[in-house]
Amino acid sequence: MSVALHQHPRAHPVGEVLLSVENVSLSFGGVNALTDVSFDVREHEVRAIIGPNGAGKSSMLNVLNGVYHPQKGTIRLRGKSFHDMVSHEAAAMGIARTFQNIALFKGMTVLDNILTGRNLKMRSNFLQQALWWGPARREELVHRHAVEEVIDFLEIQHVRKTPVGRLPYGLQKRVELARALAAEPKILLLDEPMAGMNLEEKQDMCRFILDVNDHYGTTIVLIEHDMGVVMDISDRVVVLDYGRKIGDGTPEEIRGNQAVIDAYLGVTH
Amino acid sequence: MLYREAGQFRSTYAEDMQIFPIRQDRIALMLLLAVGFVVVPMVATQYWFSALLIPFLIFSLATLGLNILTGYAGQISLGTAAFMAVGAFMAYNAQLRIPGIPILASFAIGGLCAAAVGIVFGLPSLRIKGFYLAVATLACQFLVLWTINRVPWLTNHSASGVIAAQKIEILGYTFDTPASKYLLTLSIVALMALAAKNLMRSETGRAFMAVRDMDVAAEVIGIPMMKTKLLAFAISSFYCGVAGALYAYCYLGTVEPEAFVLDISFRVLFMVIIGGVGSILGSFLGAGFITLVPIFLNLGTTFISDRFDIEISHALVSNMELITFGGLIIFFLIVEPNGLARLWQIAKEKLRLWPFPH
Amino acid sequence: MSAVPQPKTQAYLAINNVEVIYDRVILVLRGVSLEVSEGQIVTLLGANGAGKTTTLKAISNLLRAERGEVTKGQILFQGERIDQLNPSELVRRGICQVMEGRHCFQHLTVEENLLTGAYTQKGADLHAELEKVYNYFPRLKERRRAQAGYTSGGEQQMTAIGRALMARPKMILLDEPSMGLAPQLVEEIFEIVKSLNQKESVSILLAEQNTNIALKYADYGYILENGRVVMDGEGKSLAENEDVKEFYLGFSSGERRSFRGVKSYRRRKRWL
Amino acid sequence: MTFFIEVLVGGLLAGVMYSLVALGFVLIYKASGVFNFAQGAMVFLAALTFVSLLEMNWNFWLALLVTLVVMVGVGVLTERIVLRPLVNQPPITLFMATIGLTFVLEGLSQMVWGSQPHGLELGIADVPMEWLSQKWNINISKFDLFAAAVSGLLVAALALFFQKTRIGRALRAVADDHQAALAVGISLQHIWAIVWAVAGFVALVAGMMWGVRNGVQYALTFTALKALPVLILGGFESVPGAIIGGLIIGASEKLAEVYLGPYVGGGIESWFAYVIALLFLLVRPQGLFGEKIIDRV
Amino acid sequence: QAKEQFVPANFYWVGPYAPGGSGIAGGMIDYFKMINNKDGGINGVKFTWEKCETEYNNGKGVECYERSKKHPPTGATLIHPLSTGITYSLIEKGTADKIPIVSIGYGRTSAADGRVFPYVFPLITTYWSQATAMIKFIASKEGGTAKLKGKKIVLVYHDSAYGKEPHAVLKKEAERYGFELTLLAVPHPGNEQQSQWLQIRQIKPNWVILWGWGVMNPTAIKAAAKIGFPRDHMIGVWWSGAEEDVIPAGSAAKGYIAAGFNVSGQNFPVIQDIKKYVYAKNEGEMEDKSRIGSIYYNRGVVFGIVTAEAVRKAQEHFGKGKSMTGEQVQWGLEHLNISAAELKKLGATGFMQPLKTSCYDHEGGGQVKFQQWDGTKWKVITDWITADKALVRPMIEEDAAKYAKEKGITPRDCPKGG
Ligand SMILES: Nc1ncnc2c1ncn2[C@@H]1O[C@H](COP(=O)(O)OP(=O)(O)OP(=O)(O)O)[C@@H](O)[C@H]1O
Ligand SMILES: Nc1ncnc2c1ncn2[C@@H]1O[C@H](COP(=O)(O)OP(=O)(O)OP(=O)(O)O)[C@@H](O)[C@H]1O
Ligand SMILES: [Mg+2]
Ligand SMILES: [Mg+2]
Repeated sequence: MSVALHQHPRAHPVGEVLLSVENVSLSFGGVNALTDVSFDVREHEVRAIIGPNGAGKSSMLNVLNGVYHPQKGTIRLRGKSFHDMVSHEAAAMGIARTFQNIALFKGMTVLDNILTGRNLKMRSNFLQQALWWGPARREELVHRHAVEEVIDFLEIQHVRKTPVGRLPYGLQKRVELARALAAEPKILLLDEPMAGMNLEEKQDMCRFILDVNDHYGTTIVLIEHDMGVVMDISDRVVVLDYGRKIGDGTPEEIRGNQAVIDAYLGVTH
Repeated sequence: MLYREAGQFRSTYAEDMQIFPIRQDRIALMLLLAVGFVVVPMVATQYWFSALLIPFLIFSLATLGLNILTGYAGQISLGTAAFMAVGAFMAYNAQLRIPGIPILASFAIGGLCAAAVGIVFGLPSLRIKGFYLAVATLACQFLVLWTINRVPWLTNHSASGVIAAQKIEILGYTFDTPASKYLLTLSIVALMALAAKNLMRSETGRAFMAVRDMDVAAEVIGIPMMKTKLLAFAISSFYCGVAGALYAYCYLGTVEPEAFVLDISFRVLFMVIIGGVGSILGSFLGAGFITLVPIFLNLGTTFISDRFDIEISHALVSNMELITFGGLIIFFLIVEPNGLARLWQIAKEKLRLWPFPH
Repeated sequence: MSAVPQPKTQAYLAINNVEVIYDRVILVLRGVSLEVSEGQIVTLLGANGAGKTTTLKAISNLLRAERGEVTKGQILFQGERIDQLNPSELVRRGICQVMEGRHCFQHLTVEENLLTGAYTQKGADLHAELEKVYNYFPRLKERRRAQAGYTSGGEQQMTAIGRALMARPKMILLDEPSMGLAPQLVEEIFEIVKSLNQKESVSILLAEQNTNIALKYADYGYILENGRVVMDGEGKSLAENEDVKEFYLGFSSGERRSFRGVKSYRRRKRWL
Repeated sequence: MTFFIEVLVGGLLAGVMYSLVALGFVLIYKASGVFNFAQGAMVFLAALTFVSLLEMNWNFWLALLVTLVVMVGVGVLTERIVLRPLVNQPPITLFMATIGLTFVLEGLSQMVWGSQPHGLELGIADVPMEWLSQKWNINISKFDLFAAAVSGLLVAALALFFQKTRIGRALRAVADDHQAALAVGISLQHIWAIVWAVAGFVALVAGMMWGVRNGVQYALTFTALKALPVLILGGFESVPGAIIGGLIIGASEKLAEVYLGPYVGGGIESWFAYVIALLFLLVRPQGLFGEKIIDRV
Repeated sequence: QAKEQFVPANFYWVGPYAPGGSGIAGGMIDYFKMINNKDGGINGVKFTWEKCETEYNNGKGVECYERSKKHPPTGATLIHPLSTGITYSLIEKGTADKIPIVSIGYGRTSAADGRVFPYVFPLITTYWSQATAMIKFIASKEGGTAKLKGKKIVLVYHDSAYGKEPHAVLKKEAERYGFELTLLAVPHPGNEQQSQWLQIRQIKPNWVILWGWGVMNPTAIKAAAKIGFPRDHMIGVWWSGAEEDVIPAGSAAKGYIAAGFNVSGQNFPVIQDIKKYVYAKNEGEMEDKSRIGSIYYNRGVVFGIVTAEAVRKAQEHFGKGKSMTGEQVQWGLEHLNISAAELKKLGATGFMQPLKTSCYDHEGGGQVKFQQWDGTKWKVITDWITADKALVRPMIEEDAAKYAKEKGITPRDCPKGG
């Protein structure tokens, strides 16, 4: 099962450390979700976080974009440290994400959902919007164009006007990705983007993730349970278990790490 | 296939983003406006104007306001009547105290004051959700009415607290007949409905809906919760405030606290739910249902007992009407839990496929 | 391709030509027929939106709650029609569903969730049952006092499966049990399924995206597409099928394809 | 000082009366996540039926029993006609359906029994206990104490029921997720019929207590309004919350009216309870004992 | 033209206000039926009516008004809105449509100034008149107005426009006679009054005036019993003085006093006539016959008498045996003169007070009787007590003038006192 890694040179080679997590600990009541975790993410890389269920992966993402505030530790973005960052501030700094349990806006259409991803770029005020006039109208058009590009890119044209609640699970995940992409993020956090997908859809999803990484140079942090996917597309992998980091390295290194095999992989794939 | 979009191509996004992208809808709306502005004034009687159409329109506006808050931004409120009261009383005071102010400006002032009150009572929504928030907004309802009863300045020191609304005059023309009041109301309601529709299909509306559907996710994609919720309260209360002013000026002709009791808040909420949560059209349908159905029921029973000369005790008739009305509400909810607007939408989808079943 | 399977005489669960419509307008299942023999593990495969969940919900009669309805066809369990029974009666008769997307009772603790699963088991020895579930999922035992709403995705999935086991079902409908579980656990879950099937002769109908593992454990499989059954066969024979290999298992000419290589992939051929 | 105590005790006892009504809301909310707008109408229907039967010279216990049967019937029918077709619908829809039910119940009660007010006496006089007022100059009514005892008993019984029994657990499960509850074999029909019947019983008790206090008339439906702040303060799902909320609201609103009212023109009771409840909510958005709203991503 | 006289019956039969609405409606309609059956109407013009449920709700009231105002043959003769709120909403509409708005014992007090409010008739007696009559009554009990000095009176009022009506008058009276007045608001609906009555216990007033509505009344009476306040020192306004207000309070209500502009009882010829000409034929409105002769029912009969007499008066002026229009009845209402002799003819001596109106004065009598609940029925304990018009009239004129100014109305010229 050998896989050729880099088939062609990447447009955006992996660069400096962009985001670093230093000694982060997070607990809820008696439960220690994260204990003293440190790792970093480099610019333009695909960074995977893996680990058994309840290891604290999602909590880690929530810390990264300010949904949870760790009791200890710091997050640095381009060297600047942040404490108690609120999530919409994180968004303003270019961090977008998707969720493990799809968090789409159920009452809205696909198009509207994706358009919300661009809210940070909207400038017109609500009075202009109420009149649908001048800047408001122009702006809606501009953003519609941008969103249509994302829609084309993710191949969801046919469901544009469908309320998201009616879509099958896999498509919903794709819409969620589209919404995150619409914000043109620097860093994209993906929480199990491929759960509940069949092989073909996973392949599509991988393609999208790689393309985003390639075209836009977006840095990607990814949680995934499908080892095939993780091994194939990530540059480096962090492994968590019971809230602690038990491994960090390239996919090859991880595959060979006995602690990881014991805690997570079980039989090799 | 009466309702078919086939053959209507939209080649630019601008076209696709029209307010009513489907031709049939556009035509229907034009027809409706024509009927509202031209045909109705020619044929309707005073009864229709002052007993049916004007209250229907005003309640539609209030429902629209609450729908922006509840339906779009997801915050249930039972303070609607209070916002209406603020609108009515502040419009009255603006007229009274600012010499020469145009009546429309007074209405706007009423609306703005209601918006300010709305923002204050919207603050708890940052922490409180769902039915808890609904009950908490009752504080607003009672506090506002209490204040109006207690501060004589607001009622211009009238003995009973009931005051007569001033004349409505715009550019020298006095709106004193029911027909003219109807036209004034209709114009205001139509314009504000248009503005609401625009607002709800642009960024603000999307932010509202995002907060409604999943506020944590909304925050994560950068929608500021506080600003969005408070804006929703402000806009919604503005609509309710203007509706309150119209209620006082164009409908009752008096400005009094008792016209804005809790009952009205509940009625407007019923209208939102029956009409369809999160739908502009639904606001109108809901207002129509709740204001007109009881009247038609009553007219119906009167007609039947007249025609067949049945002497039934009136208490029995009134109670029967109440029961029927309640029953109808339940019936419609079972047929379509998402309100009349959704029913209408399904009907359209069926029409589109007609005569094929699927 | 393949047609509707011939009705056998002794089907444990049989679905004949079922059609489902949502919201009175959206036609989702267009005549699905399938059957499960006693003691079998049958898997239902298919892309997103093919109608797997809908099929399972049609069986357990949970469609009405989503404003869907079975408009045609019939569903038989042990030879009796069950499409008019209410869900609780179905559970009492031994058909139990694990819903897609977990659906734990958020405000109940993990243990309470499990106990609720035994709702129909009046006077049963709940402790023994609980222990059995905890044996299967040790992680749940650790988190038994946590409110289910605050447990991780995988923990919720375990809770949901455990909850269904508490009802001592004769037939389990599993909707994507592997979703969101760590690879180790996926194997474990399927082992549990297999042992239930073999030791307690529970029949299983399972909808899965993870074709690989599903076909490894299943006796029989159906492939659903667009609300129709497009292919069916023994688990092994399906796994051997070239098309299935290509499109569901990710092998091209015997080699596993890298996810990185998918950029130059082939569009799947549609059966319909 | 005695006056303060009197106001305080009076308030606490008044609060207990609120709790009685709040309890009905809690039951139904807890068991189905439905905010039952019709609770006030149920109180009215129960009390009116009971008092009308009494006035037809029925035996007290027989009247009580028949009223109970009527309330159970209402509960079962509500389940059949209103709730069952609306399984798994958003809470606001169910809320609206109970509003429809309110109209039906109000119309029905007045149609059958008329809209005239009635007096109701249970043989316990609503007058101050003499030895207390003579010795300490404190007025506490015997009836108030009786009402407090009754509500205390009810609350204790219901709290136990919810915490300890299989059905109690099932009720909470239903409130969380209708569909999943169905899937584990909980029969919503039974559960709802039971809960509505119990809520009917609570309504009857509340109706009797309030009926003695104010007479049995349409205005009983307004008692619901008094229960709402209690409800949010205690938490929608909490039986003990209903009683504690009631005590807090009762005491604080009386104290406020007596000691603060004169400075601002009085009548502040109309909103004071709501403001108190609101302030509490700002600290604990789910009320004192309500279940935490779980929203995770 | 059909020989019919149409009067809308826009009352309420459901909801919290139903006891009042249904009783008054029954009395008025029964009176019309009696006139039709016994006399064949007014000079051969029979009364017709149509019921419309207002639910005591302004919007519904307006709807009912609009529905009934064009009814054949001559439109609504006059209208009894039976709600202060609806009355206010109809003042302008009625004036524009030339339909008299008759509010007997409620509505806008200052409309008694007929110069500003030509089409509004707060007949018989207003809230303000009543408040002065109450003080007179208290004074008589205390042994003269001089004795009022230093006494304490508490007004327990429904916190609404209605409850605020007497404030100004009572304050003036307090100033004049030197008694101490405390105002205690009871929030709607008034089913909880612990704190108010604990305050009263603290104040220890000599008298309590109860300005209540519906459930607020029995609750107040019970609360009074609870703190041991003597019921025979509680005086209710006439909307706190019906059987429906005391029966729910049970034995606690014994001794309670209320004002009224009509009395209860069946022993008046007019009620006997109704029984004979209507109920004997099984045409009566009231299903519960025991309510005939109750306060509300008899009040409805008063409404009927006033309506019929206004029509009769108008016919005398505009032509006997014709259906009268609203405008013509307005004249009738302004020239009412129901003297004692007239009352005797109507079989209503002692049932209601003589009534004389004018263009200038739309109120008329302004007298009040006081009655006491003896546990089973109301007992009249005073004769008609006349209001202090000298105090009230200037206040009325002041308020009316303010209204006229706001609305830009030039008051009519009326001959003073005639
Ligand atoms: N409540 C609903 N209302 C309308 N359409 C629905 C509803 N539920 C499902 N659908 C539609 O029915 C189709 C089949 O959905 P279903 O959930 O059965 O697919 P699935 O095979 O289980 O997919 P997945 O693998 O994503 O779970 C989809 O196209 C979906 O859009
Ligand atoms: N808001 C919270 N309150 C209480 N406990 C929490 C909360 N969020 C997470 N936890 C707990 O923290 C631990 C880690 O959870 P997390 O969701 O991060 O796991 P995970 O690694 O994403 O697992 P999975 O792969 O199953 O999604 C779990 O035991 C979970 O129950
Ligand atoms: Mg996770
Ligand atoms: Mg599915």
